[in-house]
Amino acid sequence: APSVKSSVFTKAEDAVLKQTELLYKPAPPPVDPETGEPQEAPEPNDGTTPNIQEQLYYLQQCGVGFSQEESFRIALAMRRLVEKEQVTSARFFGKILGQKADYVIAEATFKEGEHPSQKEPAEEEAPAEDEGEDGGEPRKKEKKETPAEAHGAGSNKFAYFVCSFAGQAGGAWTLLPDVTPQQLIVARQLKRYFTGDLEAKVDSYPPFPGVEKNLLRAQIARIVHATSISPKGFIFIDGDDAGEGDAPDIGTPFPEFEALDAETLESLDGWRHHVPEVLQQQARVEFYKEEPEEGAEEAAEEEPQEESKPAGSALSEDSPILSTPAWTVLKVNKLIPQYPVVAVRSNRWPGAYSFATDGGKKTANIYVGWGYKFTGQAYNPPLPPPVVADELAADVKEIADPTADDEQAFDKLDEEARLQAEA
Amino acid sequence: APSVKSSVFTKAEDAVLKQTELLYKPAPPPVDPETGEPQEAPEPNDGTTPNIQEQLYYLQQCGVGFSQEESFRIALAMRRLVEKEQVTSARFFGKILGQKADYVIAEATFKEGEHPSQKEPAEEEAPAEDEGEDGGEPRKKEKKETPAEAHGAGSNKFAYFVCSFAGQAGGAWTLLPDVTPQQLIVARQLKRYFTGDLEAKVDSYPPFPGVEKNLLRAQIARIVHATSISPKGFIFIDGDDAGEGDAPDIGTPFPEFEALDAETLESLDGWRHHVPEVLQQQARVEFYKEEPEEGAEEAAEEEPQEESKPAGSALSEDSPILSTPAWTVLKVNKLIPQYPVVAVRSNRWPGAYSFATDGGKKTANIYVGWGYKFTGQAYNPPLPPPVVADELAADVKEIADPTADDEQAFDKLDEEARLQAEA
Amino acid sequence: MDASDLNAGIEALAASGQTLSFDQRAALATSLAVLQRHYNFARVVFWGRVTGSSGDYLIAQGQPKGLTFQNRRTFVSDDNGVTFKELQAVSAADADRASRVSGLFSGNLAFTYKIDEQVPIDYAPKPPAAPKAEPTLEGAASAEGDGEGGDAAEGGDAPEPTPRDDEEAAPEEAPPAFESRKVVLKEDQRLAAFVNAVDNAGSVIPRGSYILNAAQEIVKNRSFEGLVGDDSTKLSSYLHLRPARNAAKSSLQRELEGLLPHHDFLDSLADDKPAGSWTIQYDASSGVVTLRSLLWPGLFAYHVPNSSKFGSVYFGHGEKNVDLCFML
Amino acid sequence: MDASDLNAGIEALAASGQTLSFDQRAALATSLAVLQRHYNFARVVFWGRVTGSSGDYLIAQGQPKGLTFQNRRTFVSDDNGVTFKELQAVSAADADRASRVSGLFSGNLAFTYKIDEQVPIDYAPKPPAAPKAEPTLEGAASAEGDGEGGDAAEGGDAPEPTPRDDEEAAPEEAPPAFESRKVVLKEDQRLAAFVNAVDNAGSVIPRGSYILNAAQEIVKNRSFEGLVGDDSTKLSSYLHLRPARNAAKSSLQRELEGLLPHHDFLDSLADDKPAGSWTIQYDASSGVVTLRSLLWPGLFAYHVPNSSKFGSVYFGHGEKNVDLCFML
Repeated sequence: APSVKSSVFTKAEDAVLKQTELLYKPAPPPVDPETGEPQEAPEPNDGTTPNIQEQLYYLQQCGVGFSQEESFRIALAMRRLVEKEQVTSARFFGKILGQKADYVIAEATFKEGEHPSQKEPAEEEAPAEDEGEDGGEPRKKEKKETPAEAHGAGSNKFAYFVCSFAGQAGGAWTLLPDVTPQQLIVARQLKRYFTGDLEAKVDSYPPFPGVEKNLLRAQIARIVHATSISPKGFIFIDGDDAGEGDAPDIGTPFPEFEALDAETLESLDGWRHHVPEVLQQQARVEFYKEEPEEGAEEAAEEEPQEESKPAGSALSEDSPILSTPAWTVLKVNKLIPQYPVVAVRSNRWPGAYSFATDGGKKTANIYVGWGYKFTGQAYNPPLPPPVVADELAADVKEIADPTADDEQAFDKLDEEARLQAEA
Repeated sequence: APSVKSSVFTKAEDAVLKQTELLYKPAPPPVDPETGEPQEAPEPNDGTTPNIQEQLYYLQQCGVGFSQEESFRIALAMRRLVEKEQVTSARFFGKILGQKADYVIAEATFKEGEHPSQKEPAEEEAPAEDEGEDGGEPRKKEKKETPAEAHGAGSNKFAYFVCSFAGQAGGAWTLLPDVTPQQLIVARQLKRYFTGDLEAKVDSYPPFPGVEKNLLRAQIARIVHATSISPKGFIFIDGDDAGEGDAPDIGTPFPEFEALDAETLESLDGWRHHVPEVLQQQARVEFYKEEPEEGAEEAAEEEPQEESKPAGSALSEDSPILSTPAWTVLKVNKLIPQYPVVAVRSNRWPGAYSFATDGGKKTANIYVGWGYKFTGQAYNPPLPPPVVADELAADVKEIADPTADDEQAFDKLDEEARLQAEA
Repeated sequence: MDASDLNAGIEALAASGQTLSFDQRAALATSLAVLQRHYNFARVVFWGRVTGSSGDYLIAQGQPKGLTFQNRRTFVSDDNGVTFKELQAVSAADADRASRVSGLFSGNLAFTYKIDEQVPIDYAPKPPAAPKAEPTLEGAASAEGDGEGGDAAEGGDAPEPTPRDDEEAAPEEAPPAFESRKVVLKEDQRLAAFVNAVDNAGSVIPRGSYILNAAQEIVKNRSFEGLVGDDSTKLSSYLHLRPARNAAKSSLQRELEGLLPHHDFLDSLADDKPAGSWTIQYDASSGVVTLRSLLWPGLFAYHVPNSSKFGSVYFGHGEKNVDLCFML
Repeated sequence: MDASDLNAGIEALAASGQTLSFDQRAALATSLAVLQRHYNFARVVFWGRVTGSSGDYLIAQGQPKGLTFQNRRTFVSDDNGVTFKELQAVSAADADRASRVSGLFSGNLAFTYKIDEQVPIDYAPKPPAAPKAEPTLEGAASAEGDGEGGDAAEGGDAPEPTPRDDEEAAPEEAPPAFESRKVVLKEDQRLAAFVNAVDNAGSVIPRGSYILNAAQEIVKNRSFEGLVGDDSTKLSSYLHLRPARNAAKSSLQRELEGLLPHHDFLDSLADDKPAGSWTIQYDASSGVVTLRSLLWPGLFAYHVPNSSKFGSVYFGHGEKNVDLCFML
């Protein structure tokens, strides 16, 4: 650490102190407000995490970052998360890189009724467009918007927490708001680097309904619904009508899961999406049935109405991105074939990786990247919509604006007139 | 790597080239001696190893060396070993440090009849003292020596291979000779650093019957029989009469083994020796019954005749070394108690470590150290045996040697006599 | 980064999400030493990793003697660092073609790309049949697609575009000035061009770590002790180790900005266009300053302030970010 | 080794069989930074790890300003590097006592050792009852054994041995000159004494990495570029960073051995007694020279030739090898 003190370093060292406090020092026991004596500390929450250090060790074997120290730090921060928040479990989603700071992200399942949105008294049930997320711009009510999914369902099945070690946070976790279809629809049209500040404004066209944390949450949803994969049979998916609600949490295989052979794991058919895609038009996971199909939403065009890839579809069914295949499967440690590790990476979402070893019994997904999609072509920002032609009133006569030539001609006439008048 | 060439570096770089060749380049296919065309390469041997990289990763969590690169290099070298030699399996024993080079050591089980000693025509069956190991000094036949155990039994149950990356070997494996009781008995009386040269002479008192590779093999035997431990129940030991022959290889738990709870694994009673001790007097594992008990060997003194700690005894039964306990059990990763790793280290053989995780289902022993025992007291080299008192012949008269005083007195008398004569 | 700093550098940059697997590190430890010895290089640099859709390339560079930008040689490994072979320099035309290929590298060095190219039509009278380079092109065209057929296209650089006369070339209304043609580019050419392009974007060094000596040679500053304090988190303290382009600043301007002739003979990252094409972060718990290029995503550099530790490496998908202006 | 070189140094030395676990590394990354900030140290050194039978100690040292051998302060952590507390300097008498304790450290800083000591009997007439230091000793004696009772013995250094008058002291035949007494030593005193003893054995530096400046101060040589070629695998190229003892060589002898006044002001490892108390190995695949002390097993040093990388660390059982002469 540098010996010459400066603002940047002082700030950074503050973060280290904070980190030490948050990660290593157990919270001091609360003090009885009356007697001033320390009370017994409340039992920490009993949430669980997968063996994150081990997962990151296997990912390191696949060439995906995280030094051993950072792996430990993340595992410890995750441990503190499930001790503090009322969640049943949490997994490490990954890291989204930002310009000024990176986001370390955890995916958690709140205990029944413990999510903030479930604890607030339910106000207006019916349309439920705006779930009270802050930072959103007031939305016009011209069209009926597709309602957001309630917490615990579809694209809001999980809660996401963000932490940053580098910044002032020093390892504290912040809950991200749930996502709305409107945010997802606009997010699909943007391509931006994150700043690293959750409250930063998103200056974009089309205007994004929210601040950076909403955009972050939207991108997480897009990544999760596109890249959550596991070895075939690992998570039980019951044919056609199974949503991801039937699946156990990733990390615990279906009890009847049997180890797969290396060839199966090394083929795209050996891997399955275990989360359905987000619907293209409604930008929800579960189709919103209240409305008949007439009122198709903004981005709804040529896509077939309400189909998306269900959970359970094989990776081999995913379409390539122009000439680039959607997924790449790599054998790791080829030289020691007795203990194979298979790495799968998404080429559509660069930074999304999965690994499997021990016949697929050990597997995890992770995302470490800039948070945007690879399209294979240059980004074309969407054009503003065509101006709606108003009907002209009968007494209005349209004339062309004078051109520079017209004006010069007029000036000339004027000048001639003046000269004539002078003459 | 250094840019200025010098003898040391050239030699070292040769080792790197050799290493590349041995570890990474598959052997070129053999050439047909008649046609000169390459033949199909023979199938590599089908030997197995435990997941060494993973074992070393857990040991790294316990603070025991090996960087990830070295772990990989060792795992790869072990892979080459079981491909090349006719062994059914091999595990990584560890590393014994030497003054000029270190020994990387593998423990292997030869296929039936494939050990060199089993392939040579059996010459003399009965006494079988000197199994034809080279380097041993010719032994006197005054006393009947305890015969060595045949390969595959007792102290010679396993074969040990040595490799050194640093030296000229560059990763090639050398089979160590089997051990004899005589070597074990002398090795117990020595305390030496290894030089790193397998053929180095051992200048010692008492004289060691062999060269450094024999001493190395003897120390390995002592370490193996003192520090091979596993969680209770991991290896099935059937009460009293089970030798280690009944136990499956370490690395594969007994099928009925059930995960142990953290407290059991963190107690000395939760860990068992799975290899019996070497007998104190015979310096064999299995008692040699041919001879009646009259002819007790060299070091046989106060110890009860033929008992040693059998396989299956708990670590808690081991006696301390003066004030130091025989074993230390440490919780690793205390901060993340959901995935505990337990480390056990021997204080009698500093450098012997074991770990267990996943309820004891994953476990391994390793030794990394100088190869000598901690006794808690300064080493006292054994004194030469007392000179045997010969019976005196009747006509010999024993007189005391003159002391300095005597001589001075005699000189004085002499001088006086001279002076008197002169006078 | 220097081969000898490989592990430290890789660890320092792992927080950005990319690392080398243990088998790659173990293999590189020996193969880079072999490379250095075989070519008698003064210095071997681990350049980085380029993602391919069927496997990755590891890239190393060797420097025969004192630093110049011309004499370095580039090597590629497609077997996780066990063996390296040299990448040949590419022509400017091929480099231009390579810049127009998009999508992941295939992971197979012999793969061939078909590239549409607008070539000026030569209306000068000429023998109508058998343009000279046609057979090679035909061979390449037939071999492409299976990805293994690069052998047919062997023989080095793709030929300079030669005119073809087919149906569309016949002038109907106004004679078109250009025609569309397919030319082929081999993956190793694309890769060499890419490495070159990133090198031109510039490996990053902290200011003062290289100096201009009296003989106007760029040499490593042996007494570089690292950047200090806030300087270490300023883009202007980091320079491109490449022939300077912005050095044409007037001496007055240089004086105003406090530039020193022997330190500031290289372009600073702060002058890179567009502004914001680099990010800089300091992580207090590892003590590392990390720089990331947003224009060449995957180009990373690090420096440990108050130390002589620094390095840069590329770990990416082999594409320039042409959308950067929309993304900031 | 410098806290900032911790990871690189630990990796370089892992081949000797000792490393830091990941939780220790992660904790040290923050706690050493906190230590540096809290005491405003110019430099924090990770000194090593001492094995205890119920847990290990991690040791760090801080240097307030320029290097002297006196002003460094030593800190110990018994919680895997999360928190550190200072070890107080010990008296020469306690250091002597500590050198006579054998066996592993207990792992509990408050543990007390009973040490048999031969003290001269003072036959001078004195008041027969209540020797002044008795209560403290009594308290310590009653507290020892449970290992937790060190508090009773608190109050700093054990008192200088004071005479006791009990039965055996009564002269019968010839009055004995010494009597046997139990004195107590706390584990933290033993530990401080041990760290001091290893420091006197000397942390190892490559020749030229520290120089004597014009003011006769020992300073880090900023332009040290590492040992070159065979020099890097010679013991004589490595020096003890401690006050020189063998420096009394005549100037003729120094000249004969080619010693330079500003480089060779420290003792070389080659002069250590007994000969053979250090081993030196070069590993080509990692490019690291490793030195290991056989007299203080667990004392390791490394240097990467042609680089300024070096460091030393102790990872051991807290005992000097008194059997060395038999073991070579």
